[in-house]
Amino acid sequence: MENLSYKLDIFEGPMDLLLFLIGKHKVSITDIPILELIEQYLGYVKGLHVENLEAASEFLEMAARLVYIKTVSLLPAHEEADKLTEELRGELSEYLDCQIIAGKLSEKAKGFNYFSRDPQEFEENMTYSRFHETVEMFRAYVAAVGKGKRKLPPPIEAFSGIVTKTIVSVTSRITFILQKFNDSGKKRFLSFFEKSESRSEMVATFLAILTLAKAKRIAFTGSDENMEVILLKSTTGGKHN
Amino acid sequence: MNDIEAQAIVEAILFASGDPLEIARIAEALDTDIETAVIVLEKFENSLKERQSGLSLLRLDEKYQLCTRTEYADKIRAILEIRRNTPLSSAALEVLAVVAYNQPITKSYIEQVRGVDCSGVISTLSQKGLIEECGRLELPGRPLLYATTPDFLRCFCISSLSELPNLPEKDNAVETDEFVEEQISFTPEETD
Amino acid sequence: MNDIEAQAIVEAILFASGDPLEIARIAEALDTDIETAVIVLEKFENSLKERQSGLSLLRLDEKYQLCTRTEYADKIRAILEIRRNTPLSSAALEVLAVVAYNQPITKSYIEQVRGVDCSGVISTLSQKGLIEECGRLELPGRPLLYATTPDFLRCFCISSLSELPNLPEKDNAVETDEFVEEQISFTPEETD
Repeated sequence: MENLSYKLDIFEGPMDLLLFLIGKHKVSITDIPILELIEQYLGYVKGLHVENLEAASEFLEMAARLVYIKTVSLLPAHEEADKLTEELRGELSEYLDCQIIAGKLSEKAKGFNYFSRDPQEFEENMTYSRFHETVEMFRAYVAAVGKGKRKLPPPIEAFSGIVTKTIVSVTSRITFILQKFNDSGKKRFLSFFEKSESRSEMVATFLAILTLAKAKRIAFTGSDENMEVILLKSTTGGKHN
Repeated sequence: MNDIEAQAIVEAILFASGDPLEIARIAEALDTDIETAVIVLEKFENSLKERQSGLSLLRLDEKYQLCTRTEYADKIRAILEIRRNTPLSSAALEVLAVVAYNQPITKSYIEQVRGVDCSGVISTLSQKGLIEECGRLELPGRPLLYATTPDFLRCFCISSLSELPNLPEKDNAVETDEFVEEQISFTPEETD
Repeated sequence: MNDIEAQAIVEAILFASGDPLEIARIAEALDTDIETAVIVLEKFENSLKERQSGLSLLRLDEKYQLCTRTEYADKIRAILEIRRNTPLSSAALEVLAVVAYNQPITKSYIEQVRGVDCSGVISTLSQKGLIEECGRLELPGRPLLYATTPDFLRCFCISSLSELPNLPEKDNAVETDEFVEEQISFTPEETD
C-alpha cells in the first residue's frame, strides 16, 4: 500500500491516470469501453493510502464521478449515462490535447538559453506623474475585494500580541502518529510524547491518540508505563488482535 | 540620419531598455515611421549576424529585444554564477499549454481541463514571468484572467502566438508512456 | 578561438552582466590569461568605435562595463521614460487601492485580498514613487510594511488620505453596489 500511494505521484492527476489506462487499450478515446476503464481506475484508486488524503482527494473525486456514471449506466434508460460518458470523453480528449501540446512546447523550450539584461539604470526619477480621479481608488478597491463579497483578512492590529504561542493542530499530530508506525505496527504509548516541545504539542498528541482510537485506527494493550499502541488495518475496521 | 547612425540608435535603445521594446517606440526614437523602423531593425539584425556578434535580435509580437546568442548560455551562466533554470515540470508545461491556447483564461478553467488544483503552478509561472494577470472576468467573483508574456514567446523560440504548434487531430489514439508503464509494475489485484 | 569569437564572448558576457565585470572573470570566460583578455577587450573597444556602435566600453579600475554612448543619453531617456508614465494597470490600481485603504500593510495581506502574487506590482509602484516601505511588522519574519506617498495623494488629486471615498460597511455587502453607483454617479456623461 505504501508503494501504491507513492506510485500514484507519477500521475499529474486523475485525468492523467485515466489517459494512461486508456493508453493501455491502444484504442482512441472515442472507442474506449468506458465501464472497463472505470473498473481499472477504481482498482488503482482503491489502493490509495489514507496518509496521502490531500493528494488523493482529486483522485477520489474522480472515482466518485465514475462510480456515478457506472451506476446510472445500469439503469434501463441510458440517456444520462450516455451524456455523462460523452462529457468525460470530451474532457479526456481536451486534456490529451493539452498533454500533446505540453510535449511539443517542451521540445521548443530552447529559448531559456537567451539572456536578456536588466534595463540600464538612469539617475532619472521614475516618479509617476499622471493624474487620476480619486474615485478610481474606490473602484479599484472594490474590484480587488470582489465587490465586498470576498472575506477580508483580519486587520494588522488584530495580530498584535498573538504570535508568541504556537498552537499545534490535532490533525498534524495524527499524521505524526501514523508516520511513526511506518516501521512497525506497535509502539510504546509514551514514545509519542518523548520529543514533545511544548504543552500544546503534548495535548494535541494526546487528543490525536484519542481520535485515532475512536476511529478504531489504533488500539491499546498493556497498562501504565508499559502500555503499547497497536496500529489496526484501516480496511478491517475495529478488529482487535 | 544615415544607416549607421540609425542602427547605433537602435542598438543603444534596445540595450538600455533590456525588456522587449514596442516597434512604435523604436520608430519614435528614430524619428521615423514604423515601416522605416522595421527596415532599420532588419538591417541591424543582418549586421549582427554578419559580424558574428555575441548578441541576437528577437522579435516578440510587435516588440523587439536584444539578447545574447544561445551558444554562449553556458559560459554566461558559469561566469555570472547564474543557477541553471530547473526545467519546467510537466504540470507547468500543461498549464502553459492551456493558457497559451485559451488566453485570456481563468484559473478555474485551467483546473477544469487538468482536473487538479493549479494554484501553485500558476504562481510559479507568474514568478518566472511566463504568464501574467491581464484583468478580470466580468462574472460573479470577478476571477482574474491570465495570459502569456513576451518572455514566454522568447523562451519557446516563437515570435508570435500564431506560431504555436497546431492542435492535434481529434482521432489520436493515446500512447502509453513506457516509462510510466515501468513505474507502475504492480496491478490492482496484487494489492488486495 | 579566433578574434571574432573572443570578441563575441566578451560582448555577450558584458551585455548579460550589466554590472562592471572584473577582468579576471572575463579572462576566465575566454579561457585565457589576463594579458590576453586585456588585448581582446582593446580590440573589442576599437571595433565598437570603428563601426560607430551605439555602445561603448568603460574601464573602471580592473572592471569593464558595456554602456550606451553618452550622445544617446537624452534620446534613450526620452523613449524609456514613456514607460514611467504608462497608465497604471488594473492590477497596479487594485494593489494601490488595497494599500491606500489599509496602510500600513504587508505584502502578504495584499496578496490575501487579491489572491495572487503581487511582488512585481509592488516593486513597480515603489519605483513610480506611489508607495514606499515604512517599517516592519513585529511578527515572526518581520514583514515589511507599505504605505502610500505624498506623490500618491498628488496623482489622485487629494490632499490627505481622509479624502479617499468612504468604503461601505464591512457587513452590509448588499449595499455595496448601490454605494458604488452613488460614488461614481458623477460619470463623464453628466459632467460634459
